[in-house]
Amino acid sequence: MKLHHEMESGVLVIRPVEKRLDAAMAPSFEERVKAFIADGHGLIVLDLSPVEFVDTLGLGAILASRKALGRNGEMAVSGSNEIVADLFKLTGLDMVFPLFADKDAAVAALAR
Amino acid sequence: MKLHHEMESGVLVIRPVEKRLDAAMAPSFEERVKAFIADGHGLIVLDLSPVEFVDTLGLGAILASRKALGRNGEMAVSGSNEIVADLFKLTGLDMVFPLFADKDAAVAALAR
Amino acid sequence: MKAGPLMKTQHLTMKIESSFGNVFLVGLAVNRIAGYLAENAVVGGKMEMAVVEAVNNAIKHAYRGEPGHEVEILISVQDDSLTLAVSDRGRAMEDAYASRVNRIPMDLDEIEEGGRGLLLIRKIMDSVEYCSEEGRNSLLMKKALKRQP
Amino acid sequence: MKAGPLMKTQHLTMKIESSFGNVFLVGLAVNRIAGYLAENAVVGGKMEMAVVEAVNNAIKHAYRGEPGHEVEILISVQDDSLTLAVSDRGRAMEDAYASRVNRIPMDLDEIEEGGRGLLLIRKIMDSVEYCSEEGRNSLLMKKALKRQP
Ligand SMILES: Nc1ncnc2c1ncn2[C@@H]1O[C@H](COP(=O)(O)OP(=O)(O)O)[C@@H](O)[C@H]1O
Ligand SMILES: Nc1ncnc2c1ncn2[C@@H]1O[C@H](COP(=O)(O)OP(=O)(O)O)[C@@H](O)[C@H]1O
Repeated sequence: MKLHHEMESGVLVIRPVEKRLDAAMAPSFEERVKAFIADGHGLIVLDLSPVEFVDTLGLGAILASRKALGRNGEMAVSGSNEIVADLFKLTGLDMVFPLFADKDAAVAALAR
Repeated sequence: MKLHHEMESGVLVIRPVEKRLDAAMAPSFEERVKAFIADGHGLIVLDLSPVEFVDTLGLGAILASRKALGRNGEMAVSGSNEIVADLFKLTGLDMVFPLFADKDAAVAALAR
Repeated sequence: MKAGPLMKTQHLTMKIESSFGNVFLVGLAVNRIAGYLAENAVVGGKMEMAVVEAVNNAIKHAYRGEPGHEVEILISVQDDSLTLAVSDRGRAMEDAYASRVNRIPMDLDEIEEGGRGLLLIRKIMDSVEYCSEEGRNSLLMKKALKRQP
Repeated sequence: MKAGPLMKTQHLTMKIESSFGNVFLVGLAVNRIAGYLAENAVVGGKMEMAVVEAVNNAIKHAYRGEPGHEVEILISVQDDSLTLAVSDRGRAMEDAYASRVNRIPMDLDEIEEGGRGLLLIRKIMDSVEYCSEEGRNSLLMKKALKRQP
């Protein structure tokens, strides 16, 4: 899965280039994000603005990445469209991942 | 097929209530419009603004209605979306039916 | 519920080979059909979620992730509702799950990577049923469509 | 054209019973899939037009408008193109039409109610082929998808 990434105020911003984070994409997504974490990144914003659809296997990959980050790291999600936000809410994961309207707000919250 | 109709400046404005004017809808559409023509209506605006999709059988029904109207009548089409307008153009029928952006412009043209 | 000759039903059958790479095609198709019927894109998105979870489960569990098998999806449109049936010919769902696909949601407190597909389907749809007959397993999902008047 | 293991192809098979009332389900499905792949709603609308005309023709001509028969639609997605194949097991297309489905458009001067379906398909698609084999007739339609970079 193609991921765009950049550093902003000490926060790693990861943005999928694909329109779907689903069963077909989840394994390579998880692998890529875990590699960033292994490299020592502790503050991560996952910017889902290009993503139109996420399924529970995509969600599982996000959650597995969050776990790999551990208690000392922080991860926030930004740019989720209405239906992706609904998925977080319907599965209760909006309690685990703060959802921000845009990347800048998410970066600001983590960089504090 | 459900059709909404009203008189405006001596012009009969017919507006389908359905979202498609296709093979399934074409026969009842043609029957309804021909009944209006049999009733003596000679100036007809077909307002397609609620219609998302037309196929060549729907187009055939429009054309059959136009023929029933004869040389002394006039028929114009309004409110066709981009893809419906494309259908008229691809089949050359934009030469037979003047396409107007909205109903009021079509009525004004026929009422002159 | 109306019945009889006045009630029209339209059907579309879809089939894919059991590979995750094919599932999005089913999801997009269901999204547009449901969104069109409900005149509401969010309803389309939710029906896409439900069908994608059901097809993923058929591939992952019934066929243990093996490609080369067939998953069938039947879309039925009634005047006032949409039914999605996802069928496989693989391993049937364990009774522990099968018997409660239409009951109260599971506990959300445990945060685990898995175990969310059926829960999500149950939350999205009005009713869910699972049945196995002669080697064919089907998850039946139904949703009322409130169209704008 | 690329080939080999790097080129992925995804498939979706759809089936309807030969009744005009079912055709919109195929149209909507193709619309969304093509629009999504091309990232262009107008391309989606045009692919819907093409597949609806092909399915209508199978019902109207191959099955002479009789319900109860099967029309199959295969969607194949390659990296850079979309193929739609519409198949029936009814009466085959006459050679006069079959042999020129991929040639220059017919004369537009005559204004008649019929005779526009194949013309429209040819204008919309990059290539069109018709073949009959063992009682199965298929119209194959192909379109290159220029995705945004
Ligand atoms: N189509 C199916 N065929 C067989 N077993 C299934 C099917 N769908 C679900 N299951 C069983 O139900 C369990 C719960 O499914 P689900 O809620 O989707 O979570 P997950 O797939 O993450 O385990 C699965 O672990 C599996 O044992
Ligand atoms: N799927 C098909 N099976 C058999 N004959 C067909 C099929 N499609 C088209 N034809 C033949 O080709 C002719 C032209 O088709 P078309 O351009 O769609 O116009 P129309 O359907 O209005 O006649 C038809 O009249 C019919 O004889």
